[in-house]
Amino acid sequence: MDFLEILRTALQQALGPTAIVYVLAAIGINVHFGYTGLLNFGQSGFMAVGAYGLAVTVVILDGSFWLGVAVSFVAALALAIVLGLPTLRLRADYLAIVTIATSEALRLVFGSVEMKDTFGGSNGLTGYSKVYKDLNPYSDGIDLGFISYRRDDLWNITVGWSLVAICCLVVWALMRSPWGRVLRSIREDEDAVRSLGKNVFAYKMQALILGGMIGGLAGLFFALKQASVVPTDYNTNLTFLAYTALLVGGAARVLGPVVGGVILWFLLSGLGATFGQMTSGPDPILPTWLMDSSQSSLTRFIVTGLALMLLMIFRPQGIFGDRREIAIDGR
Amino acid sequence: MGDGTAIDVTLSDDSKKVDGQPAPIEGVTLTVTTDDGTEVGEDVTDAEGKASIPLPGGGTYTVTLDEDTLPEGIELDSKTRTELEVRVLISGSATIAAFPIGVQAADTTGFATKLIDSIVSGIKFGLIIALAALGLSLIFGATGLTNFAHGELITLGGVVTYWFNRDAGLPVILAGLAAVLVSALFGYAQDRVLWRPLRRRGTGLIAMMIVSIGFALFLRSIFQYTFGGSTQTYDQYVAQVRHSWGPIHLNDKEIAIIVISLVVITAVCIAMMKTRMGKAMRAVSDNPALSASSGMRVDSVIRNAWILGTALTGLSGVLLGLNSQVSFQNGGRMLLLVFAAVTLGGLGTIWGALLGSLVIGIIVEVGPTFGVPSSIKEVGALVVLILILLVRPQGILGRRERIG
Amino acid sequence: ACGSEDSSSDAESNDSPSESSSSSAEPVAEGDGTLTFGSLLPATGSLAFLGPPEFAGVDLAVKEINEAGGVLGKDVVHVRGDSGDADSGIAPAESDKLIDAGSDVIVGAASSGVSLTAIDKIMSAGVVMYSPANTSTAFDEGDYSKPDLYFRTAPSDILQGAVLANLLVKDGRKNVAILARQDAYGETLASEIKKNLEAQGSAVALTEFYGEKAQTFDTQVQEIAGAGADAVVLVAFEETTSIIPQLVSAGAGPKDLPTYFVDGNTADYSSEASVPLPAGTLEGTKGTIPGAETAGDFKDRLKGVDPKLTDYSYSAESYDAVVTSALAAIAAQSDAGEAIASKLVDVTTGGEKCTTFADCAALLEADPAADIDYDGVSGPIELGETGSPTAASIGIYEYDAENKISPVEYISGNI
Amino acid sequence: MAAELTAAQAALAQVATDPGAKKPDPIVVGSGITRTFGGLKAVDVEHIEIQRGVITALIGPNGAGKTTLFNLLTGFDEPNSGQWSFNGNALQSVSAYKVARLGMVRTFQLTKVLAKLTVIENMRLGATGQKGEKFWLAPFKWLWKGQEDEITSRADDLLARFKLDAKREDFAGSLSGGQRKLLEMARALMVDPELIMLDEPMAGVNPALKQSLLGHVQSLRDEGRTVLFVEHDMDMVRHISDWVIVMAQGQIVAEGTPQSVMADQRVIDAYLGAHHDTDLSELDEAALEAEVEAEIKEEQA
Amino acid sequence: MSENSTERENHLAHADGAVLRADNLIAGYLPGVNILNGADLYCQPGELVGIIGPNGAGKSTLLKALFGLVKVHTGQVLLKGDDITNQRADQLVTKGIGFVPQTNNVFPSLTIEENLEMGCYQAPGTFTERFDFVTDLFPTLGTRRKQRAGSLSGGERQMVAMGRALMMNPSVLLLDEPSAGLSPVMQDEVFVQTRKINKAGVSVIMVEQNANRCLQICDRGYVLDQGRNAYSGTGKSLAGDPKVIELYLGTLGAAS
Ligand SMILES: Nc1ncnc2c1ncn2[C@@H]1O[C@H](COP(=O)(O)OP(=O)(O)OP(=O)(O)O)[C@@H](O)[C@H]1O
Ligand SMILES: Nc1ncnc2c1ncn2[C@@H]1O[C@H](COP(=O)(O)OP(=O)(O)OP(=O)(O)O)[C@@H](O)[C@H]1O
Ligand SMILES: CC(C)C[C@H](N)C(=O)O
Ligand SMILES: [Mg+2]
Ligand SMILES: [Mg+2]
Repeated sequence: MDFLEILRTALQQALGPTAIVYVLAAIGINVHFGYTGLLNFGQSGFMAVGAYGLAVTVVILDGSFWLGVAVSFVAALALAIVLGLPTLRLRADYLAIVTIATSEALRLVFGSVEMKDTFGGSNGLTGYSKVYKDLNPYSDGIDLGFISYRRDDLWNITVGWSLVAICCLVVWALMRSPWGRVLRSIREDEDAVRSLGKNVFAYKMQALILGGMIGGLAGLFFALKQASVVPTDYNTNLTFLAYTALLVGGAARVLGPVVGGVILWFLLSGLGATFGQMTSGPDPILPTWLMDSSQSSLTRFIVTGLALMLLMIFRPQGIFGDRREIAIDGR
Repeated sequence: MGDGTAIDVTLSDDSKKVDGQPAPIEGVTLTVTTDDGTEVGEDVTDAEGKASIPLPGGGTYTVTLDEDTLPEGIELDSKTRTELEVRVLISGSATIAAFPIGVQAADTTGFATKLIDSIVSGIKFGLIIALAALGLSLIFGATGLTNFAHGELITLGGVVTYWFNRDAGLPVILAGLAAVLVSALFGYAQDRVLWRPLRRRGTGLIAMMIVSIGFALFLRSIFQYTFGGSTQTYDQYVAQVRHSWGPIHLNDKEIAIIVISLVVITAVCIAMMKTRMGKAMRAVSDNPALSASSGMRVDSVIRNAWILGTALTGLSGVLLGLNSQVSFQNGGRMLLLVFAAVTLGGLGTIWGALLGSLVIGIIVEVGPTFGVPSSIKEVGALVVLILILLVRPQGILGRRERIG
Repeated sequence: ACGSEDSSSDAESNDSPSESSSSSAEPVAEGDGTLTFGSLLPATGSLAFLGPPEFAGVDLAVKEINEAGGVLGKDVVHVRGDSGDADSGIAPAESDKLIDAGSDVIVGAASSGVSLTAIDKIMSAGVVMYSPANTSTAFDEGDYSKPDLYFRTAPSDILQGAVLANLLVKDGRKNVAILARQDAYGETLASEIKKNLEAQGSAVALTEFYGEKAQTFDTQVQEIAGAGADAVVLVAFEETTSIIPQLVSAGAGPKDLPTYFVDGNTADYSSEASVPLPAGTLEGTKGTIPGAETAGDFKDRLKGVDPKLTDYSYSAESYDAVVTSALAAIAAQSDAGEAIASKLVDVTTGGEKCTTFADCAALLEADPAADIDYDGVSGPIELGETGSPTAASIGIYEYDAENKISPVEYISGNI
Repeated sequence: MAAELTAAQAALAQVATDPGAKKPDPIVVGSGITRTFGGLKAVDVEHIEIQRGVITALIGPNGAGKTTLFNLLTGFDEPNSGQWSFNGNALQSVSAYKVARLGMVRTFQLTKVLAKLTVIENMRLGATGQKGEKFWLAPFKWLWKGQEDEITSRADDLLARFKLDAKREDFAGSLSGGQRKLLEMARALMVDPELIMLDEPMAGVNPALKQSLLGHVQSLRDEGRTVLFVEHDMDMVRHISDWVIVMAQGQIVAEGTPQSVMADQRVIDAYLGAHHDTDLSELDEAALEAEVEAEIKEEQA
Repeated sequence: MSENSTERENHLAHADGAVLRADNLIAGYLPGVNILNGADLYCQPGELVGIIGPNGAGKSTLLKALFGLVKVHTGQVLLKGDDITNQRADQLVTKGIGFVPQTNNVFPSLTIEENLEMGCYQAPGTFTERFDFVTDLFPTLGTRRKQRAGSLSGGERQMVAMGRALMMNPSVLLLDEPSAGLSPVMQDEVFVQTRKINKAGVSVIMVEQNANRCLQICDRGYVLDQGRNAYSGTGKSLAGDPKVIELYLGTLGAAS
């Protein structure tokens, strides 16, 4: 087996554009869930409106690219408001169901035959990313010796990591402030915060909007790097994996989602590569009756599932989390 | 030319049958012209009602029927249909055209029938959801855990039944029973191996929820690994024809599904309300430490919840497989609906889970009758869920918490 | 094609015509010297039953190309990938893997819906995407109508739709109901069938779609059963095995209403198949699959690489995709994706006919500028403007009492 | 008790001691407030007035409706009927946070600490009018730094007084039952309210500490604030309250100075009990034993 | 810490034959942070022992440690001579120990009746009899038997909590602030009844902040501070000890 090759693939993916999508989504969830305690399981919905905001504006409405970017922010904002106005008074677990239901409903509507002319049906939409591609200042890919990125991906990761940095900075600046303190208090007990004269609803709404817009940004970036918007991409697994990234890193920590996302993708692609190698070639390491190459791609998920479980069992607070906080959690 | 590319026209009168076949219409003149109006050929239908006009090649042609040559008493269904514009792509053999004559008004089912049928299948689907929802509710009730691996427990029932049935050759009924037993065992095992150690370590509920996401991924992939990616059916009761019972149409297996789930659900609900075990489960979820202080063996109460909950959920999977098919994705696809049902009814209330499931099942199936696009009929249920929660944030049967 | 400096260390590459490439006048994209095929085919998911024949087609072609001396002096390489289902998100991830593994041509995906989730990613990496089975019209429209990096050996559903509609009209169906999966494939094929049926004088009672992730098909089946149609067309993948029993329950099974299948589900449903249906259920049901009759000798060669093969759908198309790419690479004297793409149409249309890789490669070797026209095992393969075949055959099949298919007739046509 | 009475305290001398009596300078005025749960009328207050600038105690048997009345007044629950006002502002269906902002702050009987925030953070949260709590100002630390420091020093003072300074950096979730009560109260004081409503603030608080805190509550009044508290601890009621309102079964049944109320036979019967003020160690041990024996015999029979 | 060492000697001298005895307990919630730093305690058969002390002294922790709800790192707990250190709570219930926690002491989603039913979980047969006993004590609980405990007032909850422990008819009863939140008349009732139960042969250990009342009825009292015993003695002697008054009892209650 070629361990160097596996390491290379894993590292390349862990810092690559897909990981960035999850990192961004997880930063948004961190604002919602980590800091405010809003159990938003509909992050994929925010991402979808972000992505479709751009695609529909450019492809269907013939708007300009930058208008599309603006629309995509406005769409995420609008979704946050529309979702928040009625649901923010729900209990946390109900909110989870409503958000997951909304995001699924959105995905189904975006992919429906009936709305094909607006959202492109299940094929989705393509052909909006030219301006973005043309902005690419690099003339060539980059080869860092060990890992290398193609020209496209180099541009993607430049943009992506810059977005991540900006989001982290914003989150950091906000969460160390009294504003962030109010959010964390709301997570603990809304009524207590209310009794101290804080407009809990307004804060929750602000948090929902902030996290939702970061989610929208994640969707936008997803759409740009993928060059296509396909409804099935925005399924609930996306949200779950983003949650995983967040918790792996540690919730309510500024860098938690970043580290978590990178590690998650490192694991996922490293495992994929490992099992891929073990089952491919004329004389695979694992006998085919035990595992063939199609099963090998599944093994990665099996092991990821296991790894996630083990991580939570042995380090429930995530990598950055505080053990003491978890101890408080016991009922 | 002459390679066989042609337009063949068949004329027959659907209102008159000869030997069960529509009666051919003879002697009608048909003309084929190209796009720009040039005539390509002309033919008259023969005794079998057929005419054939050879073509020089592919392209778009217009076939015109000369209405004057139609026999007495025969009319085209619609005036505009004396011309057909046919795009010929097939080379080497004929492209067929037909003119609708005497086609009977389609025998479509009325709104009422559709509604009744969809309500019945909604109830059936709702009951299947209810079994799983009850299982989820029990487990949630005893542990407070939002179990994202619950869908996989549904899958388990179906997959195991399939194995017992197809691979071990048991009849479906026995295989299903065996699968429920295996599910119960699995419930025991997963508590023993996974959840109990986690509780011992004092793992928080959120962390456990994430563990359940990992577990779901793990199980689903295992199922896919072993069962394969395809959709399968049991070897009995696959295609049964429905009988009419008054306005209701059901086949035997559907009746069985409805009866089995009703009986099981009622039994479980009553047991939960009346027995000590049911109360103990609620007590444990409220406050495990206090339950222990009252003399309950918290671990064994929770274990029972897992066993019963997983068995019920497995049964739901068995019936789902019987109703339609078995696939490694069965449960994952149902999960959201099960969650929706439990939430709709009010978290943690047993009857609520049942009611919520029926509402969800019926809305999913009835929606299309009222114009919900059927390709996204689940959206209807999700929207109703959201609306109901807006009016009653605590769910249909849920209760508000006291403040202060 | 850039291996000039390491030719001294590479003993066996000495006899290859590597010098001709460096002196080549046209500015071709640089490759890495090895023509690598990635396969993005359904090992898992609802088209998994088509995985084995498609993989076998690719494997066989790779084997035969290497036996004939490889491409540009080197053996071609095959990297496997799984395409999964559109909703599983496997395809984009696997594409990354394949691209990273240095693929120049990615053969796949099978499902049109899956292809669309990965097409932009693959094309923007400068890699050829070459599908042996995509039949959706979406690939000849909009963004993909330009000659670019997307090609396919399967004909667009414009032809399958026409043939199936023609079959229906010929069978005297006057009022047809269509039940289709709601994806790039189902939507376009359903609309092609409907268009042709209506043009040819038959009515379409209704077209009903179900979501790819549908939990139950009750509603759709009820609609179909209650539509008063005289025939049903089922445009589906593997979920066919769930829908048929439900149609039977609703009194609209193949025994009650003549039923027609398409390439997504014209599979083997006999008791030996991986997904059986009760014997007799499908007797008399007809279905269409694009592609010429699979020659007996080709079947034998496929069995050579995968002895367990029972189904042959799209194996020929997969084989031809690999062979034409290899020929295009030779013609372009480069293994880079863009270079291959620039020659693909050339090697399949106009020029001196040849029918095997060895023959065609020999022609090109004799004169790199030779104009060849490869005619493959799946048909004449004439790639048009948009990278799709312009001529093809569609097979019509019928089920027997065991739920096995056998061909009835092959109809050819031009798009 | 303070040697010289404030004007507000003195004014109470004129007030009639019947339920719902009018006060000379009421800060809260309510009438016709009812709240039912199922068949149970938890609150049924015809008229209530709270005098400004004094300490009023609200007492009554368990389940009398005291906490529910608190909930209604502060917007945490919706009444079936009734109007009330604070400082002349009508408060019907005004949301809880607005009530608090108007200067009417309450604590909870079952404490609500913010478990995963440290004690000092809990305290800081209490302060009102923080610039840093505004979204647009929050990211810029220099804008709110000064205010934060000032808040922190105020919080530290209170923590010291409530004997929580050693716990300053601990998570509030790790506090003992009594410490939570203390934190709850200290945090409410951070709001700097005009009227502070304490729901059993001293239940579970150590007697020595309680004594020192009573002085603090009195100093609040002396600063001109109004205090309304629910308490079952008669020592506290007796020592610091200027006025006592007695509730039973949702209604106000008596009002008056602590002395007069505690002497009221109805109050003694329903609330204080016969043993009140007696030393339990002087209970007739022999009688108790006899009682127990009798019961045991009864059981055996 | 001379006082402390005399406390220890005192303990060792008198603890023999105790129903429940704890020696030198060191326990805490988090690794590395000990809340109990060598607390001792014993309770002779039929004794009523009171524990008082400042907030956060570790009184509740001590009770929880006795009852196996907090992990004991060093030291041991003996019940009638058997080592029960760190045993599961439900096993201790079987052995006859009852416990009323200070907080979270009811099942909110169960009705009053069900809460009480949980109290005699291990002996369901005795339910009706014990239920009558408890509702005699707290008539409110009888009239509201179908109300969910989560909607009860603070004092009513406290009654349910106390009632639940009485349902099981234990031989040793651990009470953590049973009178908190109760009206004066009910508080007195609780103290009197506790004494009565105690007279009937049940050993009781009670933690109280209503310190004067507690010391009035108990046979012996402990003052706990910072996780160890600061003082101990008979109830009367402690109540009169000026040091104890100054540091823990205050002068409020005595003034009356
Ligand atoms: N949400 C509710 N549902 C049903 N009954 C309730 C609810 N809230 C309060 N009650 C009932 O209303 C009555 C008044 O309760 P409240 O909490 O106001 O009493 P309280 O005077 O504060 O008593 P305590 O001194 O014990 O705290 C109680 O009998 C209680 O059981
Ligand atoms: N769950 C917990 N995690 C961490 N520390 C805790 C926890 N519970 C209590 N503590 C700490 O242990 C110490 C003792 O708490 P304990 O509850 O035993 O006090 P107590 O004597 O009962 O006080 P009170 O009279 O206020 O109830 C306190 O300092 C408290 O902060
Ligand atoms: C393999 C085939 C069934 C795929 C189908 N023709 C499609 O384009 O989606
Ligand atoms: Mg109260
Ligand atoms: Mg305590």
